[in-house]
Amino acid sequence: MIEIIRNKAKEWLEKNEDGCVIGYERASDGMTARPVFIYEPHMMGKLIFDETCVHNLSKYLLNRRGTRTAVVVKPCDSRGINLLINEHQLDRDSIYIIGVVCPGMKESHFGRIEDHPLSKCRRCLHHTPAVYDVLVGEPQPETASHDYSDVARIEGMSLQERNAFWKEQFGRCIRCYGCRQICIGCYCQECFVDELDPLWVGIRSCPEDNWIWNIGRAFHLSARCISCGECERVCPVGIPLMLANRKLEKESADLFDFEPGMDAATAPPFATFIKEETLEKVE
Amino acid sequence: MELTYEPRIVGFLCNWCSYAGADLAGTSRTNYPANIRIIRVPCSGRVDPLFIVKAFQLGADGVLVAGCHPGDCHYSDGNYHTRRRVGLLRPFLDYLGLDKARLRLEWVSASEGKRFSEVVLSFTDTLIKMGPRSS
Amino acid sequence: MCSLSAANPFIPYPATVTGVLDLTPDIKLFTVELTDPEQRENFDYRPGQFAFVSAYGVGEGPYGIASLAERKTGLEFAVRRVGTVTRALHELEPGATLGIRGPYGNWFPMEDYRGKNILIIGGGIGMAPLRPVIHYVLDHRSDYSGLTIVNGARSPRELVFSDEYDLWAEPAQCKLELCVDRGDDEWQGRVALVPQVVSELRPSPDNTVAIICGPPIMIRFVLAGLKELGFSPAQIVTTLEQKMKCGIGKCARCNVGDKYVCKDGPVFTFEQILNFIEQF
Amino acid sequence: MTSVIVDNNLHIWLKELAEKYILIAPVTSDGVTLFKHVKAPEVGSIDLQFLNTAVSPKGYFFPLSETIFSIGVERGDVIAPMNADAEVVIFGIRPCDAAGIALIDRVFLAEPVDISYKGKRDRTILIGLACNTPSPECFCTSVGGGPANPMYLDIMLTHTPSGYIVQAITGKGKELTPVTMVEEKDVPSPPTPRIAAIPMEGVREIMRRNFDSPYWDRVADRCIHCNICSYVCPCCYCFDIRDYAGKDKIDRVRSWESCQSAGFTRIAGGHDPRPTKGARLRQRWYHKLLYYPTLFGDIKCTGCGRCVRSCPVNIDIREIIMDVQKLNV
Repeated sequence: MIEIIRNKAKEWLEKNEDGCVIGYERASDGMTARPVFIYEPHMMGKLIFDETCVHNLSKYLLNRRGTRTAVVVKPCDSRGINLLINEHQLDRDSIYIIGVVCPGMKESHFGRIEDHPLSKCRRCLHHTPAVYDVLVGEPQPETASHDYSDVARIEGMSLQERNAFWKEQFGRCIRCYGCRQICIGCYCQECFVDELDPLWVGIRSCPEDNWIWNIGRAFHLSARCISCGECERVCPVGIPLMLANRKLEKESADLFDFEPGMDAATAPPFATFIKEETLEKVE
Repeated sequence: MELTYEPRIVGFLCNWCSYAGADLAGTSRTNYPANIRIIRVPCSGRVDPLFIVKAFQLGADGVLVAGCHPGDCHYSDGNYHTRRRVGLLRPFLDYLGLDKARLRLEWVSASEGKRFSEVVLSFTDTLIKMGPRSS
Repeated sequence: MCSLSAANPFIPYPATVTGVLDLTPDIKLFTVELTDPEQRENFDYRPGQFAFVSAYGVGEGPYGIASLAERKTGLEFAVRRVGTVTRALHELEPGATLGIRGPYGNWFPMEDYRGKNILIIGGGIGMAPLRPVIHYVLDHRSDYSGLTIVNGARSPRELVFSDEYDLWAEPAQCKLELCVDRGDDEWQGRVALVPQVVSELRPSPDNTVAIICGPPIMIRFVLAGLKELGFSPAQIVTTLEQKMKCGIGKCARCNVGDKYVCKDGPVFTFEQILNFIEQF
Repeated sequence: MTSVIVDNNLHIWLKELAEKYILIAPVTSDGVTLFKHVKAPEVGSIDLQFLNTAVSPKGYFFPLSETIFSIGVERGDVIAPMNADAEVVIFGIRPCDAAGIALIDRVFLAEPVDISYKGKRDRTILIGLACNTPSPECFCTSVGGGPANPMYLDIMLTHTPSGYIVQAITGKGKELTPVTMVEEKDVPSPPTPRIAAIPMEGVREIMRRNFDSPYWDRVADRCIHCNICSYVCPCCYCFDIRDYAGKDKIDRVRSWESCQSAGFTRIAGGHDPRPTKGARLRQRWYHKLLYYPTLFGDIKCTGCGRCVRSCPVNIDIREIIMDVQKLNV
């Protein structure tokens, strides 16, 4: 598999001399993966692909707008590319997508690979990339239905319990904005949290400000989050951000019958509407 | 002596229908509770979900978003978008521990002064029954 | 409370705006007096130093002090409307209260320049921190040799301190050269960029110190021109502007390499700047 | 003979500390270990097996955000923040984190003294816990520290099978030592754990010469310029100051900020001396490995390895140091 990735990337880079290949290489712990940018075809031997390639590399395409880039993507990451194309952020023609059929990733940390899959992979539906120029691996059948047992557990709590649960979780937030920086859907020129006038959130770390920051972040990604789970992975204090994102995913699937990033053409729910929708339906 | 709880409602009213409706309620001397503080917006579609969340953060007990009836939007489709946004925000806030009954979306036309006062009255009643928000 | 405000370096002195003058369409000159007479007396500063001005509720920012302490005019700050704090300051009228902390930073060593020709080159609001230097030289005129001022702006309306030009350029005191990038119907002076004017004037580097301040692009070209005329980097002095939050060497933001503009600067010679590891 | 406190007595001592002081100690929940305020009945929840906390304890001196002072809206009077006088005990701080605080001291305690920081510093006692099991990302021994380095602590504890060896380092520490609970026993110190060494030779000189190397932009390719590295760091101290207007008073608030964030050096009007990820990343490493050492002599890094562990894209300071030595201009 890795040979196919290397060969395809090399072929492409030889044809696009000013281009760049974004893939995975071995991290400094000698066991997990990290992103790598390759500018020279002979360096392609650095590329790896294994169960520690958790990063969503499509985010980097935003930094490379206007240049030619090849990128290695897993199925979840590929949906990010569709999202960005749909939102007019990327030019499909300038990117070469090496889509990899995903075996599921293992939970890994620096210097340590766990024996169990990442939680996002346990619940993953799509094992074949939604968009690609070259597909590596045999297309795999989709998992039939969503498993929202994690969301259901929170829904099953009382209102007070939910309030307390999220207060505790968001209370840990140190406002490092790692979740935002890693997120493919977060590319605003000026994030609402950085705006001074009006001051929506500001720099204070207090329960109220942490609350509005985390809600604002999640809701800006409603019907846009492609479930790559990167926000949760990078959070240095372990806030279960996907648990919030997945509620929105579940609701927008119910209300609008929409799954973000599955193609680049379908109008997202907040860009369209159905006149006949009744308020009861959305209530 | 019993302390009465007076909930605070922030009302985002669209300029063309609901604000005019509220105005009509006023000029025709229809009573409605003074619990609502009205913010006039050009269209209910202008109401960024952040406005709503910010109102709650700053201590609102309830938020009312009111716009033209579907089909009557001055800008033709602003209220359809609002319906979707509020429709998704309500279950989300509920999930985070903020009762969805504290966020209401209502259609009030310029001629529905009476309806406006009824909406505010019933919302205030609901909020009084629910009591103050747990912090 | 009093002792605390003396001990906490972040707490500004209360102050009142005593005058507001429109210098250009987007630059105002504020005159500010510290409220407490003792604090006012003790607030001693030199040409080139800066202070933080607080518009409470919006924030604070560092501004070069545009006045000369010895003239006892009160503190003067030229503020260009560019961001949230400056916008708030621009709304202040005489009588408004604000906060001042400082003075911070080093200064132009005017004593060291005695007996020399002084060449002052400023662009836009870059003239503001140079104004106390001009005032100082004018007030100690016999201590210095020639005084040449080149003051440029994008347009005539944007030339700062225009109401003072007559005072500066009183016969034999000073040679004042004004220039603008674009003239207008009434403008009869030079239409040229500051570096061009400097090159045309051909100031002699002999016994001269050049003090310059302006946008980075202007500084770059002026520097090249002066070098060509034979100025050594040690004879050229400037004052740097960097984003700052504390002014007292703690917030780790205004550094250029290992130099902190707030503590080690803002006044540097180009000899020092050339040794900086980082560009500013 | 060494002073030893057995596990049971340690528990009793912790309870006493929690009753008398604000006790801050490592607690693990949801898989994340953080320093938390632990009350007397909860001392059982203190995690004594932890490797190190996710975020350094610097926030107890230099908080994530704090009101420096307020201004009354009506009278314009200065309102000083509530000065807590309760003494704080940080229990279980690792030697690397104590060293981190000492590095911040040099800046915040320099004239003019940051009184808010100093106040917290003066009323806090540090009880350290030596590392018997370092993490794979640790490298304290390469930057002048060590897993059992008692410097900068008031009391040092070392875990052994027969209890915790207690060493009072400072006067404050001697006073706090629970004499009645300590036994004099012949307990050998556990073997010092081995930590891989990073060659540090000539780094400063090479960095001075390689400021303009394309290397910095290349490393920054994968950087997502989040603030994680600076926020988990025990000795990063950049901050921001902003105003918050309330109804009755205006708060002037200081908060952590990171040199990695996009607008860090951008001035109003738009000019930014560090407009690229590469320039900002370089600033971080240069501050740690060149600028701070030039000013104070020591490297501004304690080898705690948090940035290595927490970086979402594996930007590893040890690798940078080794790469730098290969640059040669």
